[in-house]
Amino acid sequence: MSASDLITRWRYRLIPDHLVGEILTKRWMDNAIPLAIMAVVACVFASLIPDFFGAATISNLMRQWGEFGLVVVALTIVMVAGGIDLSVGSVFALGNIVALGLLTVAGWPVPAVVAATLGCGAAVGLVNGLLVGYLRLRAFLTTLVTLIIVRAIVDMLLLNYSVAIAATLPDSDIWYFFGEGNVLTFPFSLVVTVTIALALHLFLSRSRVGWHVLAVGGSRRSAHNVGIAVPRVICATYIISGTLSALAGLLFASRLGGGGADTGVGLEVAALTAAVLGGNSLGGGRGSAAKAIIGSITVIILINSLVRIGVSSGANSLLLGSVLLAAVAIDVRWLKNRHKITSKVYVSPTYAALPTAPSTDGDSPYALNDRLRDVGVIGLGSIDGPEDVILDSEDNLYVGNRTGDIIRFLAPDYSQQEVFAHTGGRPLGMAFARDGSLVVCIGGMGLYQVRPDRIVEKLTDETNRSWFSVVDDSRLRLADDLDIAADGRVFFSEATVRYETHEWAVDCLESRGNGRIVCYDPNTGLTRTVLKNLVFPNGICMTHDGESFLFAETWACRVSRFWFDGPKKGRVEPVIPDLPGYPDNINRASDGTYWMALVGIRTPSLDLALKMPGFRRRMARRIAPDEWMYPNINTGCIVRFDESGRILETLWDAGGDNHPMITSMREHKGALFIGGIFNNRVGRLKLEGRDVSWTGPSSYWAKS
Amino acid sequence: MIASISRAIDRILGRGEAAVTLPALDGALRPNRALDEADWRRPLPGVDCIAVHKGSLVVSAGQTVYRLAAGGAWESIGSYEASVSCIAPVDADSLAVALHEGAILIQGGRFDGRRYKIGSAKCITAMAASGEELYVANGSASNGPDEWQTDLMQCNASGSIWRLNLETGVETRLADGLAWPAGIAIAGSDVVFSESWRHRIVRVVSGGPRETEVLYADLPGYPGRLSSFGDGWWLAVFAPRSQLVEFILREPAYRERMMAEVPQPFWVAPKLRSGRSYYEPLQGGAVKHLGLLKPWAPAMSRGMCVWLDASFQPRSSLQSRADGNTHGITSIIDHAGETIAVSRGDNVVVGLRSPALGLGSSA
Amino acid sequence: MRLLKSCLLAAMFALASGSAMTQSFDDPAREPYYESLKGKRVVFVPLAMGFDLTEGWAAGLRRALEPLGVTFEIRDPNWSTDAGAQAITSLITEKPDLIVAHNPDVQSYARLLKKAEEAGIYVVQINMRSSYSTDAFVGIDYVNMGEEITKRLVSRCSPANGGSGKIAITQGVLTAAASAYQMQGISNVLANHPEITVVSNQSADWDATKAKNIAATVIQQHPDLCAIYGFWDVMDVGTAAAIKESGKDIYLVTEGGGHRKDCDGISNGDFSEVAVYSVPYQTSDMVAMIKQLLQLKQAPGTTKTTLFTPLTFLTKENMTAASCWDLP
Amino acid sequence: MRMFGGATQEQIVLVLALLLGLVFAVGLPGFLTTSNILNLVRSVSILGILGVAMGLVVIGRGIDLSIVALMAVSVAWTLQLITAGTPLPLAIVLGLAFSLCMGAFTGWLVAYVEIPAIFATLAMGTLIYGFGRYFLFGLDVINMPDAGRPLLWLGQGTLLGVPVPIFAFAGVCLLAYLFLRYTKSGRYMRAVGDNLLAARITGVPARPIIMFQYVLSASIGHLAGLVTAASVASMNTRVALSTYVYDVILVVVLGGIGLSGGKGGIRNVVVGTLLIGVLINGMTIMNVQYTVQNVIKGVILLTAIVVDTIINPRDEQTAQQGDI
Repeated sequence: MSASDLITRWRYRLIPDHLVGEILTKRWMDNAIPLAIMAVVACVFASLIPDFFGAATISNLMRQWGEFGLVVVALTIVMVAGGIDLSVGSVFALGNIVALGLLTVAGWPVPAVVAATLGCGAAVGLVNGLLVGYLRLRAFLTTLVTLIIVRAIVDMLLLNYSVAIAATLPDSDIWYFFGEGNVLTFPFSLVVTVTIALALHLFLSRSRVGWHVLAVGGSRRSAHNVGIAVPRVICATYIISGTLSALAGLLFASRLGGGGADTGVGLEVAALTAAVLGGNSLGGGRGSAAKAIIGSITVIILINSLVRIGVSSGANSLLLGSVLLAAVAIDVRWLKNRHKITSKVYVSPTYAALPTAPSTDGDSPYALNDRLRDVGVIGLGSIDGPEDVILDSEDNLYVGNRTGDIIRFLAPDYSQQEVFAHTGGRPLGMAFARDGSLVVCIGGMGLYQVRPDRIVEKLTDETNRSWFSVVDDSRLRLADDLDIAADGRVFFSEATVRYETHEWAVDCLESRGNGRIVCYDPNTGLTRTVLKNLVFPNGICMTHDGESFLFAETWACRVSRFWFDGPKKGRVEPVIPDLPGYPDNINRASDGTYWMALVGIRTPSLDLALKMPGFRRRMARRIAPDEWMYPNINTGCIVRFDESGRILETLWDAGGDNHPMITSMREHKGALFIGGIFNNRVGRLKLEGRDVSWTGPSSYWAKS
Repeated sequence: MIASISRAIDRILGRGEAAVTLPALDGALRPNRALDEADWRRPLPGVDCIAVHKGSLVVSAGQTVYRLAAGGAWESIGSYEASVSCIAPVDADSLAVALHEGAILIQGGRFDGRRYKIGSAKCITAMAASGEELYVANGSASNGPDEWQTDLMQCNASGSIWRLNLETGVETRLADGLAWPAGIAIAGSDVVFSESWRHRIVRVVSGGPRETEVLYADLPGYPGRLSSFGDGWWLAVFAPRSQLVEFILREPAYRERMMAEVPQPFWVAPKLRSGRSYYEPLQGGAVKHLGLLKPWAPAMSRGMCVWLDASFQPRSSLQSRADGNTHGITSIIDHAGETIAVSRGDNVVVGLRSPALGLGSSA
Repeated sequence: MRLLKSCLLAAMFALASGSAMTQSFDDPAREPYYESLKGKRVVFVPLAMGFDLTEGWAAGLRRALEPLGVTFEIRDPNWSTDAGAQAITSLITEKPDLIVAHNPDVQSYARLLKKAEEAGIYVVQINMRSSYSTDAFVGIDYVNMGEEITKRLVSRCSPANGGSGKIAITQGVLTAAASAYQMQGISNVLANHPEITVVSNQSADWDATKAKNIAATVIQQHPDLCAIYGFWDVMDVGTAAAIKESGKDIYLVTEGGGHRKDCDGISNGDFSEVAVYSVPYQTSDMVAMIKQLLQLKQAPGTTKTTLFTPLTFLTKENMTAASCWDLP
Repeated sequence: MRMFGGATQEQIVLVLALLLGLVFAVGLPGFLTTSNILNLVRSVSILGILGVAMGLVVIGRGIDLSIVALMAVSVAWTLQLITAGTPLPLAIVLGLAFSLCMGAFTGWLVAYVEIPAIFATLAMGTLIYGFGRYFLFGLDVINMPDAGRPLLWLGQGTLLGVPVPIFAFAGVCLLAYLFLRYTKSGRYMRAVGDNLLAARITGVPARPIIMFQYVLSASIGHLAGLVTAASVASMNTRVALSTYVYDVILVVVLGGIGLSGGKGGIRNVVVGTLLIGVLINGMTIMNVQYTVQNVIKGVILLTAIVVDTIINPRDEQTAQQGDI
């Protein structure tokens, strides 16, 4: 291996570039930028202001945030549903004045005051909701008008009652508790807001109604067409928003107790700013309580700190404006380009040098021949993509197909077919369990079994999440092939944890050890990963010693043997280190040897590319997948080998005319049944001089 | 300075010049199967170049030149010490024959038996005669006619265009530094040639030496021999461009190693016929589904002849798609109301009614 | 601009502080005087900076206090009660020696100011008192002001003196307590002057444009309007413009801090009369109070002093160059 | 207001305005006098001018919340310059230049950085005010210096007995109308507003056009500012922080220019302005208290919108997504 190759190899071994892509795919990256902005703002002002993190300061800050955050949350709910509520500021003021008025002038008891205040807010919200939700008015305009009206009403109330309010100081401890009290050292308002935010989060992310809200925001029309009561949902959001704003006003009232004329003036702007800064999109669909909180914290820090620094009012707004613009600009660009970046960096090929491929001509055991030319064809054109084929003791033939069915061809002539079971996923490897039920690996779903009475059951669809993986790899993405140990344990391969079934070629492009072998133990019901970092592990076949199995790694072009029991337990030994092609399923042959399908033959050009990861990365980025260099899976062959790895015979279909692409085969009563994942037929080849009584199930279950 | 920097950035990000883009097969070049559905097919191993000589079709194949006899049999009208690289009629009854090593022989007519050698030209890809002037395209200074893939992979541009006076034997170089000129034609007073690796058709401006003018650029394939056809021209496009190849041409490191480590037949490079061996690279779209190769599958070879109008703009085309069996058209002429194309890829000569007569036109 | 401003006010405070110095030459009071002020911290929380009153006060205080080693800061809530409250709240934790508070209304700051005093900070309120009275209040008596101005209008417009008896009132923001108190004063007077009718009592939101529109409408509705009573000189520039356009002789009384523009307004006939609560006067009052508080060293909140600013009326007749001050 | 109901709403509002006018004319002596009508129009002419500016932007599917701040600051700076001794014309030109730059910047933010218009302009408003307040002038209210007296004619002068602001309003309306109707960029603007993507695909230089909208509104705003300053001989920059811009939007949308862009024209602005004018004027005459005026104003606006929606209802299928 040349020096440059060595360097490349180590560079790709040491630097895990695939993590970048995986991190970018995390959902929380959505909040990354807003969060970062918040952090920056906080740091800047912390450095500017002495004892910014002083207990008193923080508690003041938290108290003010409590009220503001509440308003932002209120606005967020509406925005998530695709609306906007400019009246929050006025409703805030309304809540303030109503609360004060009722408490001082009318002298109501506090609970009544709270109820009444919230009632007022809800009422305004209801008006908005009716207009926007049911009459379908434009939210912006409508709430703009309600803003003006409510503001005017507030002014009138002030006019009549401000003096009276000023005159009397309410003497009620609960009342002051709202504005000044602490719940285990946290300001009351903060506690209230956090609770509500939490509730909102659960509501949006867990509850049916919450999903409806998001749906309406995502596309009002579609939501309507799928039968969601759009008007009701929208109306509800406005009512909630109104109530919360009023609540905020109440808290404000009890903190300051002043009927200031300017209460809540411009609050809607600040709140809107906060909401958008947090990453809630105007026009709905995208938003969450978390975003609201992040945004509001940023804004409150900004406003409060600017006042405290004591800059002149000009600089104040100047800074506010600039920070706003900068933040939103960054956020917008990030949102726009994030998926681009992700798609660019997610595919991250690594260095993979394959051993020199043995030749396929001359006297090589792989020498080309035409023995597959005269396979009999079953179900030509009536079956789409039988990845694996298997026969039961009654000689019936089972194959999975692309549409998620398991098709049964009935013995003896296999001209009749029926849908044995519908799985819904992509049925791949199959094996019969002792009780005669068919255990199937279903791509995209996991490990399932079809009982003889055709009932489909899930065995497992997840394994233990590995500790230091960025993406959650506990779900099974691409369960590929399986085999069953004598004690009923199912060992199955998951080809890759990074891609879906149809993206197999991308995984080849990466040629990283993305795959693993998982064991499901029906006795304990536990699923555990037994082997990791395999290069597209594919075929699995129990050896006859009952304590080990053979497995093929497709892109690594090798077959290895793993001991799960016995003295060599846990060891992996190479069986065939250098195949001329890409191994797929392995199955037992009647004479104690093994059949293996080579789904494709290695091409020199791709082998070379595998040594040049950078080249492959650029290829993946710059040209369309249809143009990528693929492993050549148009021509395959079948080999028979023994446990020592010696190749005993090879069956070719040179032109790939009669039986192109082979992914699996089963020997059954002296015949070989052949399947191919992109094929439209099942091949049957009569074998000379084989045990015509031998069947797979018997070889597994008969002797025990 | 700035330009070079931006070019460097482009290369890193795959933008601008570094972007892998191909002209779409549309309009005059809309895909069709005309070549596969030809009226007649006459197989002939190694068939390469076709011409009309003494009123009948002659083709070169290997070291021999054949005549298409009545009844459709191929009969030899001459064999040479080296493989024939191209043939061209000088006038009605004399034929110029170029050999690998660069010798040009004249058969019949005034200059019968004369033998010429143009400078160091070893790769004569096409010839065209007017009067006693023979215009010659020399594909490459370093590679022979069969090493065109190497020439492409080396991104060579050492081809040249010559004028040879058959009477005096005086040779004049009209243009050089060309990226594999593979076809040549006389349009009135001008010499027009196709420049394969730059996918374009170029005119030598008569008068000022070494001045050229691009007539049509950015063909979706590698243009080869030209022949006159009515008021327009036939252009044989002997191999398609593909995103993958274009990309690899931008990847020197890989190219170097490929040429060093991979046997030539299995290169990622355009071919006259691809998909015959499982050692050849396979592209995603070419994976057989349900036993079929999709016609639109990206392939390293395809069949294409373009009918150009008098101003060398495409008018329509005859094609054979990825799943077709008439790939690698190296030569095409129009004769007696028929269009005859030579598919070197599939070793067959096909004939069909001229599109001028309303058939095969696909625009 | 600050420089010029400073000069003027410097001249003004030469009287206040300078004189004190000259006579207390070897006076035992000097030491404690300077000591008591040195290194003290005074913070001014106005409604907002950027208009004559607050700018005047701020400049004056800075001019008077900084030479004595007092650090003088401004926290500008920019018309936001909440921001003001935030400022004071954070000040309470920062513990300056004295806060000069300019209340937006009688209630909002009340409890905070109380807290501040409990936290050991002296509080001086300026121009607008809150329902909680602190160590000192310097400012005008709005009720009295309303009464005074109304009296003058009555005497001018009552039919007895040949007036039409029709007056219009242009308030600022109705809810501003200042307006409320003045209206109180006005109604006190008008209660026993039935011959005077208020044909329009509108609020122009401190905005000259609105004021102009209102005035224009009112004037062409009541061609015989006698006088307009405006609540703020800045806003009444608009009213004046309306009057000018109507070409009628309508008596316009407005009020302000005695800034140069008032004099200009009078001299070019925009305003007929301006009720002035002199900003420099108020400033020196404040300075005096501050000095006293800082020297007495009693616990904040022990004494409550109120200094009402005398109300002066500027007219063409009594106006002199000196009667207005400048913020160039 | 909606995809094809614009005209209808315009008519509704017009009718409403006329009805109100009728009621006032009957109920209020001196309402239907020439002087009052003139006064009425004059009082809303500035609002109208701003409305036209806003209208243009909204037709281009934008919204310019910074317009008031920009007008206040640029004009205040002009006055400041005049006070500082800059010759009047130069000062005006400088002020205009300033607002054009700011407008262009806003436009750039919306068109190229792709910040939602409502938001970019919101922030720009704050920013511009802060900038002016911090760098250009110290006070909130800048008075018209004597050097600027000639300017006063713009706000207080009369032409053939009609106040100049009215002419300004009419002029702006006419120009804007012609612009939308006959110039290429005018039609482009409407196209961009109607369907940005389609416009871009058909080769309309969408981004420059969007930028242009804001430059346009900025310049018109400057004019409005000059008129304001002239009519009250001072510029109160505090208006930048007031809710004045809401009134402007109301005028526009009330007139029937849909916030979703592409619909409506200058006529709508005029109608909207008229309604507001009649309302305010009438209520001032009736000496309705300011706060009550706001309530009434709001309610009437609301009825206008509601009536429109009832007459031509939107349904879920036609409701445009994300158009708030």
